[in-house]
Amino acid sequence: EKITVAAAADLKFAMDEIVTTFKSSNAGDEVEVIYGSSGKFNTQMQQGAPFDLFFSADIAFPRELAKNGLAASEVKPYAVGRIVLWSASMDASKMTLGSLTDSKITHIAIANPQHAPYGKRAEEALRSSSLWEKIESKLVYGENIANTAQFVQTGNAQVGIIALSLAVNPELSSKGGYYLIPDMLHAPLEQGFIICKRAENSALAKRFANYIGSKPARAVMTKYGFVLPGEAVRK
Amino acid sequence: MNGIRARFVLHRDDFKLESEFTAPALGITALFGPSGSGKTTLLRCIAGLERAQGSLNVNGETWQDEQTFVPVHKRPLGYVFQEASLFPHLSVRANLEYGYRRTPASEQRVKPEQVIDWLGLAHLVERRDPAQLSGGERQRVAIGRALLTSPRLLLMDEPLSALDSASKQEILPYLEHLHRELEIPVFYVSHALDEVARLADHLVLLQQGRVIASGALHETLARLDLPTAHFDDAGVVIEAEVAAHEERYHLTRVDMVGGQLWVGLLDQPIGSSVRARVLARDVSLATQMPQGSSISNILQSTILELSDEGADKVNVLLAVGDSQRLLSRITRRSRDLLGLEVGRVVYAQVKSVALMQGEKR
Amino acid sequence: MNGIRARFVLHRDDFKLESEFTAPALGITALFGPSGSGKTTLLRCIAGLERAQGSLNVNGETWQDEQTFVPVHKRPLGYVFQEASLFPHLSVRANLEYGYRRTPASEQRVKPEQVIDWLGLAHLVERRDPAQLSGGERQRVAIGRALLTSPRLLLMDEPLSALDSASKQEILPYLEHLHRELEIPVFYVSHALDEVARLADHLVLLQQGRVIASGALHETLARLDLPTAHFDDAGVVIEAEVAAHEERYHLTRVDMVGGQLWVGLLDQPIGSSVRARVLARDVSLATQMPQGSSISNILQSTILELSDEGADKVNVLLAVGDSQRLLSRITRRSRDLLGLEVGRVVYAQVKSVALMQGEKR
Amino acid sequence: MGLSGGDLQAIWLTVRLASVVTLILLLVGTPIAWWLARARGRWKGPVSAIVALPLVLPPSVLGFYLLLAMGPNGPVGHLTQALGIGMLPFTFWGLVVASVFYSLPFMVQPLQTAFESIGDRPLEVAATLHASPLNIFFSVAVPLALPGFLTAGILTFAHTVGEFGVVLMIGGNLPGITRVASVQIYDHVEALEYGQAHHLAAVMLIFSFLVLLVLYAWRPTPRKV
Amino acid sequence: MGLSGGDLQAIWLTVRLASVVTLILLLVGTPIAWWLARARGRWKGPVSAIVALPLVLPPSVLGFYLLLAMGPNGPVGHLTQALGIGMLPFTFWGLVVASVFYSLPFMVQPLQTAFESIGDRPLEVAATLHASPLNIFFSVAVPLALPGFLTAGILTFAHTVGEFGVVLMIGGNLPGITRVASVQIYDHVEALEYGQAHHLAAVMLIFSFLVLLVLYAWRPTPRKV
Ligand SMILES: Nc1ncnc2c1ncn2[C@@H]1O[C@H](COP(=O)(O)OP(=O)(O)OP(=O)(O)O)[C@@H](O)[C@H]1O
Ligand SMILES: Nc1ncnc2c1ncn2[C@@H]1O[C@H](COP(=O)(O)OP(=O)(O)OP(=O)(O)O)[C@@H](O)[C@H]1O
Ligand code: MOO
Ligand SMILES: [Mg+2]
Ligand SMILES: [Mg+2]
Repeated sequence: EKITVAAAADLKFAMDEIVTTFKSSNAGDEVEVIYGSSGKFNTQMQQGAPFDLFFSADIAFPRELAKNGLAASEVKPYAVGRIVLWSASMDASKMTLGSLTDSKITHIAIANPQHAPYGKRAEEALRSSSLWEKIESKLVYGENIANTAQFVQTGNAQVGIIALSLAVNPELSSKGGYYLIPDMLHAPLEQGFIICKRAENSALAKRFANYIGSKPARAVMTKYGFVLPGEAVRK
Repeated sequence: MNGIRARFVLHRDDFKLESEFTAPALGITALFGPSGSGKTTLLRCIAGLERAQGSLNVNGETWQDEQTFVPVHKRPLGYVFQEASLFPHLSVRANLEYGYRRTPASEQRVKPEQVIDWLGLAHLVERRDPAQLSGGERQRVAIGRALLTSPRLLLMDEPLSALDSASKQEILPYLEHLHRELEIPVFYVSHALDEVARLADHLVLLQQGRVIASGALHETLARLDLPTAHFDDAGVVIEAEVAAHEERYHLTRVDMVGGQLWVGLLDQPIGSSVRARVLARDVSLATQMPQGSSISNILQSTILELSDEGADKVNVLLAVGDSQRLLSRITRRSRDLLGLEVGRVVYAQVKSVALMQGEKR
Repeated sequence: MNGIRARFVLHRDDFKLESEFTAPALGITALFGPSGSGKTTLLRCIAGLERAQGSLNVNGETWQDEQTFVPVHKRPLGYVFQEASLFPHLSVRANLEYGYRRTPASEQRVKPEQVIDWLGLAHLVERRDPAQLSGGERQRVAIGRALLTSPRLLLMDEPLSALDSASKQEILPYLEHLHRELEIPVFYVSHALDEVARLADHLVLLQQGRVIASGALHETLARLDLPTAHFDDAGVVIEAEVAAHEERYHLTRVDMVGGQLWVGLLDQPIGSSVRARVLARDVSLATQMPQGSSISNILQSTILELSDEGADKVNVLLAVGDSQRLLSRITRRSRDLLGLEVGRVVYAQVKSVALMQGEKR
Repeated sequence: MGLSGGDLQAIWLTVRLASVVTLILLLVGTPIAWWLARARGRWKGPVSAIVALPLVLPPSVLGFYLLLAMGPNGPVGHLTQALGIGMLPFTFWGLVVASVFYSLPFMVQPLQTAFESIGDRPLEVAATLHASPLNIFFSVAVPLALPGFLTAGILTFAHTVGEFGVVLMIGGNLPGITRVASVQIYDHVEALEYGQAHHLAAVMLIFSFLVLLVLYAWRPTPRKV
Repeated sequence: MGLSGGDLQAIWLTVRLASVVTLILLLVGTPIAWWLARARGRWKGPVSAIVALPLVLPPSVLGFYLLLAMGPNGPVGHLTQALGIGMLPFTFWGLVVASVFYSLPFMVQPLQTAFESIGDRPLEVAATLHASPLNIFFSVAVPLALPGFLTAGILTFAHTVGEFGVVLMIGGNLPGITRVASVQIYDHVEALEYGQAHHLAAVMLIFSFLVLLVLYAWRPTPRKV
């Protein structure tokens, strides 16, 4: 059996690992993961995209799909995301949001708050720190969270606000370190998934959905900095 | 209904074609007129390349009238354009054979190798790029290409103007033969009166888009009231019959109404009819029979008409026998010295005769 | 060093141009040869449009040699192409003035209105789209366009072949005058011997890319060993002097070495020199002085050379006086009947004389 | 080579897609270009403009609207369902349809220019040599417009290879079905797999360069007589 | 009109970007096209291929590499910093540079075809009429290639208007600076603001259609004598 999973870009590393472990215990099954921005997946699902599961970075999207009768399961929250300040050229672990006003910082990358969940939370964090007005002119907007990370990684933006799940990746963490933005500065990045209508009768889809709630899977999610539903914030 | 009947009206910015004429079913009809008189336009109308108003009937087939408009490619005609217009993407041979291949085998009456031979194209035929041909070479290929469709009407727009006289002399006989071999009418646009006189049976004179005269060549050329009479090479065409051959001198005697002419030896049996052109300027007049002259052709004739030609010359229309006409152009001074006037009998010395071999019609 | 000295070597697939010749600093040099003999190619080499090997020196200026190659646009020449090649994006007037505008005012020796008048272009000059001109109209515009650069060397590739004889007759005098008014040498490619004889002072005969003869027109045309002697319109050119006018008959008497000729009235003072062309076929021979003939031009002459022309004709080279040459073409029969042989004195009857008005050189 | 199976699959898919699209557009675009080149009437302008429109639409937007149109509730979707073809989005043929639409101007415009520059005369000559209009088209217009065909073909093929926004929207990034090379490279980039991205991009570049080199070496220049 | 201030700003920015790019490419692309049309030597093929290469690169990939190259650690970035221009990404001029690169083939190819179809004769004639090579170019080649210029201009302008992937990568989506209409519409779509997306897309379509209509009505066909 085979399923296709649409997953938000921030899940890239975590989901890859989960799938690997899932496969090792489910030989013969195939799980194809496609990463992209949650908003686009939402649009495509509305038009009948052949996805069996949809892991959104914002639980609002699966909720809307469920409302439109496109879900074969209820909307299940699977994690809460965290945002971090990250830089490729400076030691971000020694920074705080306040450091963004530094005149040496000319460009700050965040995901587009108009439609990217991580962008929205970044904006909220900046606003509640009363920094938004001061640094708005330095902001550049990535189409999604991975795109945002690229702005920073190529050095075009000195710092960026990206997903913790990306920042813990060795590729990025080796560079400049990150500063975890306190989650009380923004609404929770509640993430949820659904089994899609077309996978109604897929046993594999159900198994995989169940596996997300399993211990090994939760361990991977935690490793990538996700806060799991029902768990307290660590820091 | 035999013959070609055409009537076209076409308005252009400054130019108005309003032509009506008939032409014989066989033979060559020359379209003759000054630059810009509408010869090309008329030819295009006949071909169907211009959608003029009017009608066109070719040997009983209606090619155009109010209801009908036979599209160009369905008209069984060959067209040699004023500019050679070879296909640049085809080799010389492929150019030649383009129309041939599109002619049903049953209607193919000439073969490529024949035409290549006629037009002296053998050394060019394997050339790849027609853009590298000289002007005359291009034009010969264009003629061959049109002939190879075995057309039932051949339209030629100054096909020989890019050719040197040697090539012309080589090609002309073929064109002469051609329309007889293929038995097709030919419309021939030319500026050169000698070409026209040599080739044509019928003449359509155009001026500013209108037909100002149309008729058999020998009649039209003998009219002193037409512009053709003022040409440098004005002259008449004579129909005659082969009477005797003098092999020793390579001469042939032809008999015509009212006299005889010596011409270069003809490869034609006694009794066959030939056509000869006599230019007005080649005809001198004498009041007494000339003696000891190298001019061997002397015709006794009667003056029918005298008409001034410019300030110093006179055109003299002569009758040889009762029906044959001859034109002579002499100086006014000679006219007065010799006292020439209508009705007077004179000796027309014909210095040279251009012969169009073979029988016409 | 005065005059034009050219030497070109150019190899093409099947064709090899290897030409060397000199031409006078003034006057018209005719490039004459059959189709494909390399006339256009030679003209292109002179213009610098082909990068041939060789050298070219025009009136002391080196346009090309081993070191030098003056680019086309820096050569003070005018070029009339074999096809009119008007600029399709320019109006007729803009075409005419294209080169004119690019000629420094100090060197402009002709004005657009002059040329428009000469070439009868007045009614065409405001036309927007040159594609709508007739073939002859296009060619006249192309000639005018080249003239308006006031060139110091004019190259013309069959400029008149698309023209009817009336237009030709109108344009020829201007071309005749032109090179004298502008005092420039002209290279003139033509198939038409009469055009060449009328216009040219110098003749370069081409055959298969080689110059087979080059020299003054009247000398070259009087040679029986060249291909030109076999042309239908073979003949000589005569230099003469205006001797008397007879207004009543609109005639002028011109005196030449060894005799005199009556020609149409000339608008030139007594004593000025003129040039006349006499075709071999227009010259008949008589052993006794002809009487009562309309032929008023009779020259006593001596037979210098006899040469068979085809099977039935003979070319006769005559001396009039000591230096003037005349060609006559008669039948072999007449030769035998009259017993003509070298050294015999005969009366040459000149039926017609084509006059090139004005003085040459 | 350093290319993963997924990369090779993506390249193969890309070549297949671009070939099919170029082929279809040759068939569809040629008559349109011919008509536009010969037309004189008042429809010429509007049709030209409509043909050029896909150029102006951002591919992502075009993709969005095509998705709407071909989706289960769109007019095209209704049609394809009624015809029993099923739904086009997220299929290879959906990509084909979208790309045909997207690349149309790249086929039509150069062809139109090429046809126009032939002029009337060769066509007239062919007509007098008994070639029917269709035959004239194939025996004269097409060979004379050959450089134009090559330009149009290259532009279309390359544009389809480089297509991204539309594909992403309408293709859904399905491996082996709609994940063409452009998307595959993008995915590598997004996943921070720069090494693989570089590899695939380099392979595409070199391959394309060689193909283009051969095509251009072979391309004739327009000919005149 | 139903357009927000942001929409209008995006449209204006798009028009400005496309105009500047078209202008620059006219200056840059014309000599390249002229050279390609006249060249006969062995460099013609490779140069043609290189000019066509941007076509093959997916815009997002091209954008990524440009981001690398123009970034503080890239060669272009070093250069611009050394020149005191600063960094190009996230600026209008960065977009311009990227778009010039991206749209180059759309300018060069149609121009090249147009120049080629002039043939040698008119240029030879002009030379014999004392026009210098440069003068020939402007007084003969350019007017005769006018339809080609229009085609090239339209393709380039439209292609820049429709550009998306590169802009997204290199622009940073800055309102008034780099947020062109294509990005703006995309943002509306992603934000599920379909109404606004439809509006802006419709306005762009209609506007483009009208502009194209005018251009095509005015476009001359190539002329022959
Ligand atoms: N499309 C057109 N629009 C306007 N005038 C035209 C058009 N085509 C031809 N003419 C004019 O019509 C007249 C006749 O042209 P046509 O080509 O028939 O002349 P022609 O007798 O063939 O002359 P030539 O011997 O010089 O070739 C010319 O004055 C020409 O300028
Ligand atoms: N680029 C070329 N490649 C090969 N052969 C050529 C090329 N250009 C011309 N020729 C050949 O060279 C010969 C001379 O051509 P050219 O055009 O000079 O002749 P021409 O004397 O002007 O003839 P015409 O009177 O017919 O115009 C011709 O046989 C022609 O086919
Ligand atoms: O939906 Mo995302 O994870 O902001 O690209
Ligand atoms: Mg004509
Ligand atoms: Mg020539």
